[in-house]
Amino acid sequence: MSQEAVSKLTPDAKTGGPSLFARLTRFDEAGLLLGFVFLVLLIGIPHPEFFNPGSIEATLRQTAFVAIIAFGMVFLVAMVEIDLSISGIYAVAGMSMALLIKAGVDPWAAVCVALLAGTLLGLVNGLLSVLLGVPLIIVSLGTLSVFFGLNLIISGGLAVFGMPRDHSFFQIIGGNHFGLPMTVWITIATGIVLHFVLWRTRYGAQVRAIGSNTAAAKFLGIKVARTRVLTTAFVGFLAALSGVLTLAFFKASEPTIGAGIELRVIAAVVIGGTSLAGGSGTILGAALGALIITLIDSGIVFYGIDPDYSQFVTGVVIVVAIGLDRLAKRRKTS
Amino acid sequence: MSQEAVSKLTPDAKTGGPSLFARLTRFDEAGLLLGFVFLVLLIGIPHPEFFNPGSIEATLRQTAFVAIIAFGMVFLVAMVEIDLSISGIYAVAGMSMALLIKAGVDPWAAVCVALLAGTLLGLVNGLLSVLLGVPLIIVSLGTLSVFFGLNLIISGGLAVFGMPRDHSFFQIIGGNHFGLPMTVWITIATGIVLHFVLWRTRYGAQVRAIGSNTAAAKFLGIKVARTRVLTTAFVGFLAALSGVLTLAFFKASEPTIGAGIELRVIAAVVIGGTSLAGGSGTILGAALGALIITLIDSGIVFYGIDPDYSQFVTGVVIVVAIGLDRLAKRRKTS
Amino acid sequence: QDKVTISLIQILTVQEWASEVEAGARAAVADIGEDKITLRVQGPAGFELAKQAQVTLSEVERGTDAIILSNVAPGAMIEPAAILAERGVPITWIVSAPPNEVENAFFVGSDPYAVGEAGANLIVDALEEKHGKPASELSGEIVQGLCVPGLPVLTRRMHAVEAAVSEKIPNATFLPPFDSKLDLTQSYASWNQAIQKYPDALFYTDPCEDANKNIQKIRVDDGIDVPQVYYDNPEIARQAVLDGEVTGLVSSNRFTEGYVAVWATAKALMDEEQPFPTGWLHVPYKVVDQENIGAYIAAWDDNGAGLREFYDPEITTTRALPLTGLPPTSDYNGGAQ
Amino acid sequence: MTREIFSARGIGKTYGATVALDNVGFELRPGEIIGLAGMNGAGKSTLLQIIAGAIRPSAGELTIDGHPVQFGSTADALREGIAIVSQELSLFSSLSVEENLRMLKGQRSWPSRSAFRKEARKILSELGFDYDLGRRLEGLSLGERQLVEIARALLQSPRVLILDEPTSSLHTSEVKRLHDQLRRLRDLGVGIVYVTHFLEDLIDVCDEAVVLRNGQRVASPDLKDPDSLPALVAAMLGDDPLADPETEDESDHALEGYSFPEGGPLVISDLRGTSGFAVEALEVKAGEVYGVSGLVGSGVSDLFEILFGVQKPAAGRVRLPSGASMQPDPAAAVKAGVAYLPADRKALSLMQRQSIAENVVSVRSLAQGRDGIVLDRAQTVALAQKRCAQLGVKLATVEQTVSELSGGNQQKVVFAKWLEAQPTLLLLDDPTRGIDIHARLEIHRIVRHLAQAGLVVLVYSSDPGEIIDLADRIGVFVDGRLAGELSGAEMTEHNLLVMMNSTKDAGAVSGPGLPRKLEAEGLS
Ligand SMILES: Nc1ncnc2c1ncn2[C@@H]1O[C@H](COP(=O)(O)OP(=O)(O)OP(=O)(O)O)[C@@H](O)[C@H]1O
Ligand SMILES: Nc1ncnc2c1ncn2[C@@H]1O[C@H](COP(=O)(O)OP(=O)(O)OP(=O)(O)O)[C@@H](O)[C@H]1O
Ligand SMILES: O[C@@H]1[C@@H](O)[C@H](O)OC[C@H]1O
Ligand SMILES: [Mg+2]
Ligand SMILES: [Mg+2]
Repeated sequence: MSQEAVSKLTPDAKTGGPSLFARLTRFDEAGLLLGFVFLVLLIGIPHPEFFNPGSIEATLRQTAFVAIIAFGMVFLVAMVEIDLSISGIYAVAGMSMALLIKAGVDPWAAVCVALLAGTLLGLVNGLLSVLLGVPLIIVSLGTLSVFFGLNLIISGGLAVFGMPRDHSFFQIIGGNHFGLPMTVWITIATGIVLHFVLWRTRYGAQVRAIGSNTAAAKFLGIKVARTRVLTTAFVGFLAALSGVLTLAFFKASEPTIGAGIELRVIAAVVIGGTSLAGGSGTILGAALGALIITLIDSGIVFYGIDPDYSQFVTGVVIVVAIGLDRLAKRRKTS
Repeated sequence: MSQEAVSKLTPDAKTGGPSLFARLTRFDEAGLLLGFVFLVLLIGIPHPEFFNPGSIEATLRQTAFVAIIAFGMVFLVAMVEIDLSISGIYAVAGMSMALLIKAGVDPWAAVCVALLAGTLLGLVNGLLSVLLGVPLIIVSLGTLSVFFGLNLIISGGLAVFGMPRDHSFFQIIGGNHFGLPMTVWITIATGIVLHFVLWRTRYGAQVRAIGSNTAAAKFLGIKVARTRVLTTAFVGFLAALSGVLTLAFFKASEPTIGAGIELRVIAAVVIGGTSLAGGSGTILGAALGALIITLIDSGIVFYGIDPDYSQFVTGVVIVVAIGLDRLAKRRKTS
Repeated sequence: QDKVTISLIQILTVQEWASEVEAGARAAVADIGEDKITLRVQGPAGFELAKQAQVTLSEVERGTDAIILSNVAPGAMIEPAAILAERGVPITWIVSAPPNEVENAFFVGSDPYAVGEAGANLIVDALEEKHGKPASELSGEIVQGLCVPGLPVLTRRMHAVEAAVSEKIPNATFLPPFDSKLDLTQSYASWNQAIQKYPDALFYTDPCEDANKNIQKIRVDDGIDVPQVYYDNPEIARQAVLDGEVTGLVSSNRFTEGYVAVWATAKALMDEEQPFPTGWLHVPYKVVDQENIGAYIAAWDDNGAGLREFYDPEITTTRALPLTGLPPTSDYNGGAQ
Repeated sequence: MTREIFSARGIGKTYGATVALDNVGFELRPGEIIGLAGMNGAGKSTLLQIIAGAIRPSAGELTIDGHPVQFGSTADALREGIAIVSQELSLFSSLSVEENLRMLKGQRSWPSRSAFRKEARKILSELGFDYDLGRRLEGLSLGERQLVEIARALLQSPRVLILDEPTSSLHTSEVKRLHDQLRRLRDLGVGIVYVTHFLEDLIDVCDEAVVLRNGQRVASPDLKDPDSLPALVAAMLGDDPLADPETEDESDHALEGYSFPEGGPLVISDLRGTSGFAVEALEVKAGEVYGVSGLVGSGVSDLFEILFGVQKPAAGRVRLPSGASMQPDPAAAVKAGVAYLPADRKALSLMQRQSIAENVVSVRSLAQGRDGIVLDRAQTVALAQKRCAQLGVKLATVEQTVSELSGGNQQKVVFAKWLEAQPTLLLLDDPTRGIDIHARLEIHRIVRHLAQAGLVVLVYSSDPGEIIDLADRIGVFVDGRLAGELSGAEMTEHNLLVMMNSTKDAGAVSGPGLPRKLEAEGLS
């Protein structure tokens, strides 16, 4: 009896499900999907230019930069952890790559270095968290400054541009293929793989187990610390990947690029419906969450909303989206 | 057994204690206090000007703006909640007060309105969180934009200045008394009262009980929703108080003032040692955390550290502070 | 004569114009003599107003003879200025003038309204050339973005563009500004949507740096041939002028601002007879277009070694101005207060 | 005699000043089931956790096949073939049953899905658990969870199987099935250590007993003698007079200082829940202990949850003994004198990170507000000390964290907390789960005394014997409806079981929750 009561106390605890098919049919994300479609129509019907390929491309690309990190954050949140330092990693990756290219390194080699650097910074987060025995959110509150500071130091506080735009890296990774930016394809592929990893592999199950009951996971001898460190490193990799994709498209990097992206990533994850209580997570939801955030920005431009009002509107739409999603879920479970 | 496992997982779960005296002697904050003294000497010995009254004043005042909100955040974190929207409330309170004064309202009346407005915005957070059944951090991710947006709307995106600096409000609240800014005295008094409230009153115990085990709190008949809403309202009040004190000192309000203060507040709370696992909290720790953050800023100026390096240094000092504090605690418990 | 210490307190130090201010300031120190002036530069990397205030106060405690204050948001520095006045530490304001209630302020800077007008002139000329007809016969929509509401240095620039263009192109329709965001990628997404919505606009304008980078990128990527003017001069903008991808840039001349601020402050400190100056010491803006872009880019080589030389005309002119009888700083704020 | 698989020698464990274990040793041979007995806090769990690698001993040595071993974790112990079912379940509620089972198996390899499932289904159905493996653990009852945890250990094919109170939430039939399994494993040469407070069960299945008292091993009776119960109890209790269950006046002592408000009857009419739950009419007089019984999902939970305001009824009227009408809000229920001890103490009853004292006074000071706005710490501590002493909670100090208490002692703290609330209606769901026989009798006596003082008591237990012991009348729920009542001499386990299964077909009889006596008596 008491279990039922517990689940009543945490109405969103059931978020996420075991297999892609089951999930699509059970439609945990149905509320979100509806909200998304609604927003698209709300913008697109009065402003059909919204459906221009160029507009769709830009919306999806912008979404991708956030979503690809959000996918990793889903794993962290499923472990009841949050990484605030991703913006620093994102910035360092893009900047170090840009500087290497300026220094004459081949972009393909530079991208490897940048991804490795991101992974290492993620690893630093994880190791500090585990060794000091403090939650990642606390450690990363400090490393956010460290990494951003690092970015200022390596860049000397200056923007870098002048990338060899005709080089195969920028053509392939920064370009469009089959009608969509490569960035978007990479993000979709990453999302599918990570959905599978979260729900179908031992590592994914361990991540969710740790989030569900850390004490039990430790008791069973799951290598909790190792899983944590592995995950932070892999989130570092994803943040770097996003940074690198940003550079591939913009062909320039700035010392403050990405400042504040962590809040949008977290917003994508939680709007997406991943419960902060841990033990579960939804990659599809995170993608929808990121899409909704980008759509709000688009909507504000298409509707020509005054800059003084744009933040207010953004906030209201976010609150409404969260509210509708939760109400839809509640209706479904009751 | 698993109990032991649990306590091993949360080495800081015992943070905080029941009475001021016990706490001072048990010295949970000893590590922090040491770190604080160390920083003071590190800055003050080579740069004795740091001990000038003006310098101490400025440092303490700057600390106070953060600390007074951090005290409220301690209550939220003790309930396993986080409010990200405080910067919005802080801004709205200062701005609405400034606008009212410009409109001819007496500053003493305006301050009441501003504090009430802050309390109401906090109430909105709490009600949304409780009614939608989502954690406050999620709701406030949205209301942060809503409140900041509100601030832009009421101010028309423009700074407000031209306060009657000779009015008794600005003289008394914005001025110095017994050698320290009134803001600092108010913060100290608030801290003492809130320490008492958290550890000695029914409400404080309810807050900690909810954070310790929400389901159990519900099952023993605590009005969990009401306590949550009450606390968010009271945090709204504190954010507004800080906003009002800021206006009392700066005698002007900027539409973007306070942006990002939530991160400093959270940093103060967690550096201070309040465990994010909930059930406990330390006001003294939050005050020390806020002090340490301000001291880092001061140190950077006194040492004349290059702006490009200052963020890096800030981050490193924060990580070191957290690390030392946790290592000190671990030594003590083992 | 004793060595004087001057502290330059910046904000947004990561933005390139802030490094230019610093470079100008250091050039002034080199000209006056390292033995005569100690220059200290401090300030938050981001847009942190309270931190800038605290840094200012701490810097005074540390001991300085004068503060040069990079003023971006008008309200945040009023009280620190009052405290400094009480302590007898003079302030030289740069970037934007303080609000009128700061009495006896000394401001060294360019006029954002004039900057905007200069930009508008470049655009109108380019439009006339492109369409092959006089401005008065042109018509169309003009799309404008704004990244942060409420900063006079940006809004006055924006208003000037609108006023100047409207005067010359009476049939132009200025759309109300939209929120073009500070972050490079978000700004791109917003500007992209704006251009999708108005692909046939007469031109696109934004007073912000990242916005202009993105307008340029979208124009180049999509082959949109309309004039564009930068109001900042980061390397990417300089290159764009060189490559003919944008019409030109109107620089607020932050280098000269930094230079003259140090120079005037030092002079005032050293001359004990005279009171510290008050009023607005005008720094002329600088238009960079095809004519002088080569020289400008060359000046940036070698860590900006040639900048002092490049800006010499403005520096010399401004330096020659008397520090007395300056116009009041309230001129800067126009009718806004 | 075969050589032992496992031995423990001179094991000691201290927590600060608390000595949990002192120089304890025993040996386990293949094909042997050792019963580990002792009162709450005697050190049983501590010993088992040490053997299973979950905690490190302060002193002593473990050997496997004669070789000394040191375990850094349960995974290390598992590699040596030692698997444990722990008292506080180590399960993951947001994971599926299958994932919970694989979480351990995965330690060595990630076996093929289909082979694993086949094996898992087999073991689960032998235990009487027949849910879909993909089901999330979240919705399962405590007993069902216990079965999952047992199955997980069995799936390891251990050489040494450790069971720490595995049956505290199980129904009789499930207990019987488990015992059958244990005997089968024994015959296969597995060594088993078994802890339970149901001493008959211990005698039923074990060959030998190890008895702990205050952390020390004491002489133990031979369990092969069917009349070994009194000797076993004597060994557990020692000659501690306070701990003698036959001292009648003790419960008066335990209730000293409690005062209970006068209450009327509990009157329910036409109460309907949202999912088929229904009670047409029920009146329980003040002073009566009303037993409720039923199979899993029969509606007992709904009744308690509705009365406590956790669940909103669809229709109906309830008059609480305090005279208040019922509201869908636990806070209001507590104010109206309702006390509810849920079965899941870890999730729903204890604030694990708070002190014992804070837990004891939690209802009275936090929900009822009886101690004013400013709480007096000295008074809280004094009160908690008194209550813990009265209920015989084995503790170091009332200011220690409640999670440091042994499982049974935690349950006593929960009991103390609700007694402090001075209720007029007491809802008990498995109130003696994990409690030793002595304390169990004591709690039974307290319950009867409370009734005599004028309370209305509703009690449910997974042990039908306990309901019969306590209740004046028993209501039986079938398929969500109050189907009938037994009272007086009708209250036998036999009748109870017949009635509980009255509308179930033969298929349902073998489902989870079927009491063992039913099968024992050949009714299936
Ligand atoms: N939230 C839920 N979601 C899905 N199934 C649930 C949920 N809660 C309970 N159940 C199922 O309903 C059945 C009834 O469980 P419950 O604990 O409510 O019954 P009960 O009458 O208390 O029985 P018991 O004798 O086991 O205490 C269980 O089999 C359980 O698996
Ligand atoms: N982490 C801990 N810190 C302090 N004391 C502890 C801790 N864990 C156990 N103890 C103490 O050790 C003693 C033995 O506890 P243990 O859990 O082994 O008892 P038990 O025999 O299993 O009791 P029960 O029958 O109630 O489960 C108890 O006094 C308990 O309070
Ligand atoms: O972004 C602005 C920049 O364009 C201008 O040159 O200086 C002030 C800044 O606020
Ligand atoms: Mg039950
Ligand atoms: Mg035990």
